[in-house]
Amino acid sequence: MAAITEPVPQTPDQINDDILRVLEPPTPLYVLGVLFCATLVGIGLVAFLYQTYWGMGPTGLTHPVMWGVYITTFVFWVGIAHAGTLISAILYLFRAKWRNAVNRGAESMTVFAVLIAAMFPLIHIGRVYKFYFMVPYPNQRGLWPNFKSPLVWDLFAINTYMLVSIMFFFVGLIPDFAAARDRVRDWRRHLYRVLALGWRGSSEQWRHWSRTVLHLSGLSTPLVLSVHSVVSWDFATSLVPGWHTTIFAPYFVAGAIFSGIAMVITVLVPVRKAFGLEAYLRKEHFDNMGKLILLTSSIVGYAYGMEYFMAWYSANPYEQMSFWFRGFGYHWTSTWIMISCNVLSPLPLWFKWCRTNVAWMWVTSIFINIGMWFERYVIIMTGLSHEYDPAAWGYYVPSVVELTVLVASFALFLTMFLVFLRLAPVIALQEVKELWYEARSQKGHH
Amino acid sequence: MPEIDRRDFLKIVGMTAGAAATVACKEPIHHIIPYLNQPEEVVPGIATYYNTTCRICPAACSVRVKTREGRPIKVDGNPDGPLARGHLCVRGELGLMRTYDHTRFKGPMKRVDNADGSVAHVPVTWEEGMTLLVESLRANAGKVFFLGGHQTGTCDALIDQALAALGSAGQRLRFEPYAYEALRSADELVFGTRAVPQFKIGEADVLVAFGTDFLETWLSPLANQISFSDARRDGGGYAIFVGPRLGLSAANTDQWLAPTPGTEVLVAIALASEVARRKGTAPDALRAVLAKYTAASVAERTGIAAAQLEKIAERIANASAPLALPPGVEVQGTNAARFAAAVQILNVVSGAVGKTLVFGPDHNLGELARFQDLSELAGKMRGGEVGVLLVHDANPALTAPQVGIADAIASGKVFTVSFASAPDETSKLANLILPDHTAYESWGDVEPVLGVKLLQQPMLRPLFDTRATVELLLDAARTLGATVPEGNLREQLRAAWGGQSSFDAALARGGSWQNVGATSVGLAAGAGAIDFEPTALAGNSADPVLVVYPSHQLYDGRLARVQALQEIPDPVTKTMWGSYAEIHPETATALGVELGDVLVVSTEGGEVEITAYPHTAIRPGVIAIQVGHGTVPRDLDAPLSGQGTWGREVFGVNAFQLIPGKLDPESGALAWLSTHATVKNTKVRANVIRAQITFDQEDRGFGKAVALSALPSLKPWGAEGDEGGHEKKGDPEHAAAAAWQGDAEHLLIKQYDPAADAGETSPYRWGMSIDQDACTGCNACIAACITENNIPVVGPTNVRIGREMHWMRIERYVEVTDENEVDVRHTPMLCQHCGAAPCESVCPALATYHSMEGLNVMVPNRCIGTRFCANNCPYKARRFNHWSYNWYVPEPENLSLNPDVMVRAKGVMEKCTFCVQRINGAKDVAKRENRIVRDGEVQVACAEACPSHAITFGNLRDPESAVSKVRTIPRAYRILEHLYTRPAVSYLMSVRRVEEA
Amino acid sequence: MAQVLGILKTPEDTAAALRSLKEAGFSELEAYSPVPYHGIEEALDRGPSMVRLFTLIGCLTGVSFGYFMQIWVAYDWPLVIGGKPFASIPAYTIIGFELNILLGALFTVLSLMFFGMWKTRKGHDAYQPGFSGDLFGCVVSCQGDQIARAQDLLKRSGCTEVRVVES
Amino acid sequence: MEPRKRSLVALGLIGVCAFVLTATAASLYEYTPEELTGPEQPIAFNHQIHAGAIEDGNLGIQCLYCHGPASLGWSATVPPVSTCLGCHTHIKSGRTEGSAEEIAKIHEFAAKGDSIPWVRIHHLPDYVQFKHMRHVQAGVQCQECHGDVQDMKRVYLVPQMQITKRSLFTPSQKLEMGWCMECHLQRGAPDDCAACHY
Repeated sequence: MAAITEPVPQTPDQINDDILRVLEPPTPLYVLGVLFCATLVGIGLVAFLYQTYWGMGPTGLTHPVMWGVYITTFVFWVGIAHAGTLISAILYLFRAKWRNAVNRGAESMTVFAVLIAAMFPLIHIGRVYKFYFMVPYPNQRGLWPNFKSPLVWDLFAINTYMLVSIMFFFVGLIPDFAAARDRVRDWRRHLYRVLALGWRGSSEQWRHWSRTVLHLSGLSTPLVLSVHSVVSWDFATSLVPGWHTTIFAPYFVAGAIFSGIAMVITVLVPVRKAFGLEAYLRKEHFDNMGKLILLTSSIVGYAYGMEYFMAWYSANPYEQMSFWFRGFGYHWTSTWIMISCNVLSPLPLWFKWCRTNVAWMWVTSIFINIGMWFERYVIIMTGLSHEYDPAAWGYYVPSVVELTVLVASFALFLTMFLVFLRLAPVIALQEVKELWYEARSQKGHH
Repeated sequence: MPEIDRRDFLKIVGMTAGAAATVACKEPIHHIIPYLNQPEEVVPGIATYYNTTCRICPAACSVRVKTREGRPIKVDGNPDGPLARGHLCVRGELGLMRTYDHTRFKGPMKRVDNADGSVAHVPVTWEEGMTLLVESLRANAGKVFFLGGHQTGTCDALIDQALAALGSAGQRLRFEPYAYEALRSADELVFGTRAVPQFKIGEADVLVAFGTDFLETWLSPLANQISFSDARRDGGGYAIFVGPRLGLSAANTDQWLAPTPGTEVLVAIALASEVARRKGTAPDALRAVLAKYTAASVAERTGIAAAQLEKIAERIANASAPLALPPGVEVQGTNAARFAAAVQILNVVSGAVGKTLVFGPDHNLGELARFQDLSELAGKMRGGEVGVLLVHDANPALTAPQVGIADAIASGKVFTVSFASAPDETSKLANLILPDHTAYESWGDVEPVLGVKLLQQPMLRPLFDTRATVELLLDAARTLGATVPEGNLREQLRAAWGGQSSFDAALARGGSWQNVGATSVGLAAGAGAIDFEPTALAGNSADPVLVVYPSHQLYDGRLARVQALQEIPDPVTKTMWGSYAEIHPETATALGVELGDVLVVSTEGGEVEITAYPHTAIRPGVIAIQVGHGTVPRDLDAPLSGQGTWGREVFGVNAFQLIPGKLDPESGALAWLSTHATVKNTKVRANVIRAQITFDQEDRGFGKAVALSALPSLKPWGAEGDEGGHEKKGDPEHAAAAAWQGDAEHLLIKQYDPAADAGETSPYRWGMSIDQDACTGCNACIAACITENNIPVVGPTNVRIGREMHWMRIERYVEVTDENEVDVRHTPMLCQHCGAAPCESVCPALATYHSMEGLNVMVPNRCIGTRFCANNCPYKARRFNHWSYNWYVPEPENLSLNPDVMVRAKGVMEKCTFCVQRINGAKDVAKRENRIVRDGEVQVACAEACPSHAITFGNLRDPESAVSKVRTIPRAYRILEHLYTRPAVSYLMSVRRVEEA
Repeated sequence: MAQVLGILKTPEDTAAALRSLKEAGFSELEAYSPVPYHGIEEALDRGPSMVRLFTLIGCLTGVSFGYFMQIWVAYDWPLVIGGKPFASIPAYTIIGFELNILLGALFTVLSLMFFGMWKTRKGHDAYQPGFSGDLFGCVVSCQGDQIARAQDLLKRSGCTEVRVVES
Repeated sequence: MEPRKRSLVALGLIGVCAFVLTATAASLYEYTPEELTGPEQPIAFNHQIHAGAIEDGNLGIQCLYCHGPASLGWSATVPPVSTCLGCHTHIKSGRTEGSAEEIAKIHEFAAKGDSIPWVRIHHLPDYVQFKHMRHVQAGVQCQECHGDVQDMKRVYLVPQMQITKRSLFTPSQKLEMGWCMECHLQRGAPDDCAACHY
């Protein structure tokens, strides 16, 4: 670790100061940024309302490609949502201490991403005003949803994931809200007082809190693996060539972690720069995240190869045609964007210099985000374009409305994240402090 | 679906403003408008059926119309009728939409020439219109000319009487673009009679068609198709097509000869010669001319090998009932009559005359005008010999632009009165428009074939302010002081049909018909002197030959206003909404043309800009364009708002204007095939609106075929040692070989019993079987489905990206074969009502499930539109409502909706229901009689319409039902059954009638 | 009852202070810390949290309700779906699992709210805002002469400040 | 908490409870016919006089006399004006006050050749295919769905709330699906979706 020469916080109080500084009154640039994003969200909302009024006509969806940008974006955001829980739960269980600095940012991303992801199936359905037909609630008609449908599994998985990550996120925030309550002096004090739920940091509270965090981590770990598996079963349980494969669940989970970590980097690098958090988001964090990216990129790359291999080796003509179309058909560009971004662009991270170079990591992460969106696009669109019946083959071109909603989803994500930056500590105070005390006591021993 | 309230129509009988909903603060107030006087035979909610006659084309088939509360909603063949036998063609199925067309003339109009040179039509009252008509008739006494369509029977006689009363007796033309002039002249040349005989396709075991579109427009296409399927039942029959294009008729034959365009006549006469030589049947008078043309002597000029012609001649000579069909319009050149004569000589020497070619019960076309007559009329008009031109049921401005009638009208010398009920090219020029009722609104009679007299009765009160033209002419004559028969048309008809009781009996039956005995004909004296040398085509011989051919769905353009017909894919090209320049891919490469390039095609007749569409069903060196397109937009002068944007666009081009006005001197027919066309590629790309992007089925076993010789050894599905054509289980060698060839057939298939896929106690498991050998791909099923199930027209912009809503489609697959064997397979594809349906398990809302009767039920009102079911349907049988299509259905087109079927809103999925409304209706009846539904009692719309009897529908639980039996025959197979979807629809393989090597 | 508060700088000192107080016979002890620290919990020796029991209850409730709901619904209005049996148990595993997690997490958080927030809502008169920053607090509830003894002990344990808060 | 605050909270809670209880009670309230009246019709047709029991001095005309198609076809239909005139050609005034004017209106409509724009009471959505004849043939009395129309002066939609077995005790209103299904299940009528929705 000799290469790391960044500043180190001197006292826990400085940690409070450094991190809670982010909560100080905003700069005009920040306000402009929020307004810009909010405007984009508004435009997206108009596009959505337009589509709701007219039906799915304004989209590019058609027979036989009935799923397009919306479902792609849904899967993309669900994938993004995986990083937070992975970092906070799985790495927590593995006692990977480096996670402490990034986990708050990652968890907030999880919550925002899963909120956005949960919106997309609704944006996507033909009659959004009838979405409650999917929900099992007692009704006078005596009708229930179809629990055999992967879409209902999805409904449960996504909502469970959303609720559990919000709870996890909130439980982690309680001590930090208390810290903010004790420090902030403006109107937000009242907000923090409510949100801190009377937290005093007494040992009795810490006792229950620690146990809660442990259990939530334990519950979240299988959950996070299940959610993207269930999303992958939306595809894998169908009989569309190119979708109907057993590899989908691990492939999707790895892809989700891959894209999630990339999104964490994409978002935290500017925050680190803007708020001077170099002492907390340290190069070793990027180094570790780079290693995770390498691992998941390899899994994803293996899955790509395996899909083609199985299509060839199974001698299933439908699969063969589907994958030929994927690689060399009408939408070949998407496929090659996906492969170059997801498999080729992370390759330099085998070198430590690249992993510890924040700018390099940032650029790579953006490539990965693009690549992972295209991965889902390729799977959905090319699979549906060339199915069993040659007479029903067709093409799909996304429409302006769909792309507007796609852009608006990114804007909404940014809006929420920017607002969050001002409302809650972006780095988990108590966890960083925990690290500080640990480091201090270790120093004392030696 | 709340948007359109079908049920309100139900209650509002005869009134249009039913759902007049006043919006109160909470819920709209719905009104019930009862009858003022309820007709006795009408029970609201129960359909009433009437027999009448379809008058779209001169074939005039007897039809049975289903009416609900006074509105006709569905047309089907009259089961008792002489021609239709309960079936109907694609045009007839949608013919009602001509009546419900909202852009029809709402009342009389007159032309106003504005100061700026523009022309508009303004509405006038009937009094004013009649005054204008009477004044012009008075001023032009003796110079009145009536240009009508094909017309026979009482109305025909009444028009003659009215003309006589106006002092213009005989100044009349009955004009049809397909008028069989060549055939009539050929019969005169060969047999000495101008009659158009019966061609008994159903009895022919070898059929040779010379560019004859006998399944599309030729003579009586519906009857042709029915008898064609009779001839080919169970692998029987053999058909050969000679012509430049593998059209719908050609695609259903077994062998296709494409001689050099213009030399088809040589093929005909050489075949006659070869057959005569083999059978020794050459009449003395013809010996010389037959000896001149042998297979060898024409081989070079036609490009057809002598051996091939000899093989065909051998087949004809050995046939017990051969038949050659005279040329259709697409190969009708300046030698049309002589070409037809050559075909008739082939019929003479092959022994068809008197057997499959029967004179006596002739087609009643005798009075039909020759094209030449129309040219003469134009001359007369220019010469001032015609003062008033009355145009009724004819559109020469569209279908005969060469003769210059439009110019003559536009010159202002002739006062033109149009009786068109909807805007067309000719009425656009007319000085006065006095709209007629449509055929379903008016009385009439017709005699399409000698001995077959059909009655036509109104099915609904006229929707708009229109008047029957015959009555109107008689009125005008009466006003001018002439003596004409008294009484309205109905009374005239009653008198002509022999009084009330026989009239009523005929009305109930649909008409009266009796057999007319055959008459014998002999060879005419001059038959030996006919010159069979082909005439040269005009233009540069390096350019492609222009072939213009009739439209299967739009006929000559008279149906172009029926949007549903525009949206049904053409059976050959699978294109919709427009016409395309069809060329062979080889020719396209030679010309540097790709799919979608806009070409400028010009001849001495004219020039059009048209989009290129290369495909293989056409001879290289030919460019083919369909007629019937490029008609005036539906909104003539006044664009209507809110009708969607396609209301004002023109689709395709009018290919008639490319035909130079050359005539066949013998018959006076227009020479359709007379020139090469120059083709210029503008390099502009245009959209090609097509339903199918490939005709290659990639060996996926959708359309399967079995060679005739292999048919006897074919084992039924599931039988021991089942091999031929079915799955080849347990044969690893084959599996491996097939796998490497990308053949799907090696995939394992699990056996199952489709009848098991229903509730244990249910007496029914509905199922279907489709005979691909019988299916011609004519689209009648789709048209029937559209009218039965309220399937919306989505318009070209949506269709272009694939959003057509048809619940069934006919997949066309072309197999590459050696020689010139035709292997085009038509696979009607619809919901397979799978026993283990992939669509059901993915629906989150339970909007689709398997009913106890084995139906795959779709409940659109429960659908939330996740569209997963459509993704997961391997047959792609599900259709999604991207827009609220039925919001755009204007008055009175909404009256054509079937009240038994819901109108689907936006955002929901829909699909074939096996006409569950009909199943439920049959169960209502059965339940009242305390029994189960009998076999054949419930008929789905597609099966009912199918003129080829290709579709069998029924109860699989009943082992005696027709569908259960047909499923077990060896040709039966199921599509994609290795996916284990347990489909309820089985297909019968088409039969390749080839000699296997 | 009065509360004697000692403010410390490090968690180790706090734990040591608590241990010494405990040895001296004080039982009503409480500590404030900006971070959870094992030593403090060990010193107080309160045993495992009740939260774990509620997690288990939640999980079991979730999974059984999940399966019950799906099977009951399947027979409430039996419809054949894709040729499968009315109740397709393997397909129901997913929702059973998700509800297991959901209710497990919900019960966990609710039990935190109950044990961690509701039951400890009183008696924080000695709380200082610095405890959420870098200060540690050690509170002894005692009466009478014990107060002075506690003050003394706390001072000896290295507290930077010792105060008595009356409640 | 201060006592004042506490009482405020208590008041609020009581208010919420009261609201919920009132709403529930209101939704379960059964109306009596006297309290109900349907929309005003173009002619004040009185079903009680025409169809009410003869013992009570009414005419006791059978439902199917005027609504005959109910046993034959999908819709029960409102009778054509000609059916009214069948009797009212002769009966120009009734017993009740103002009846002469109302009867005169029929003649007015007939003379003008207009149909009578009755206001619809029983309305099903377009996606439900309801066949009257199947129900009449199965022996369902008109009153089971339409209420005691023979006692109504002006027809109204009889409110009826039903607790259904199938839907976890969620009540269904008249003409809602749960209301139909309850009867279908009791009588063993089809519970297939495609029996009504197609």
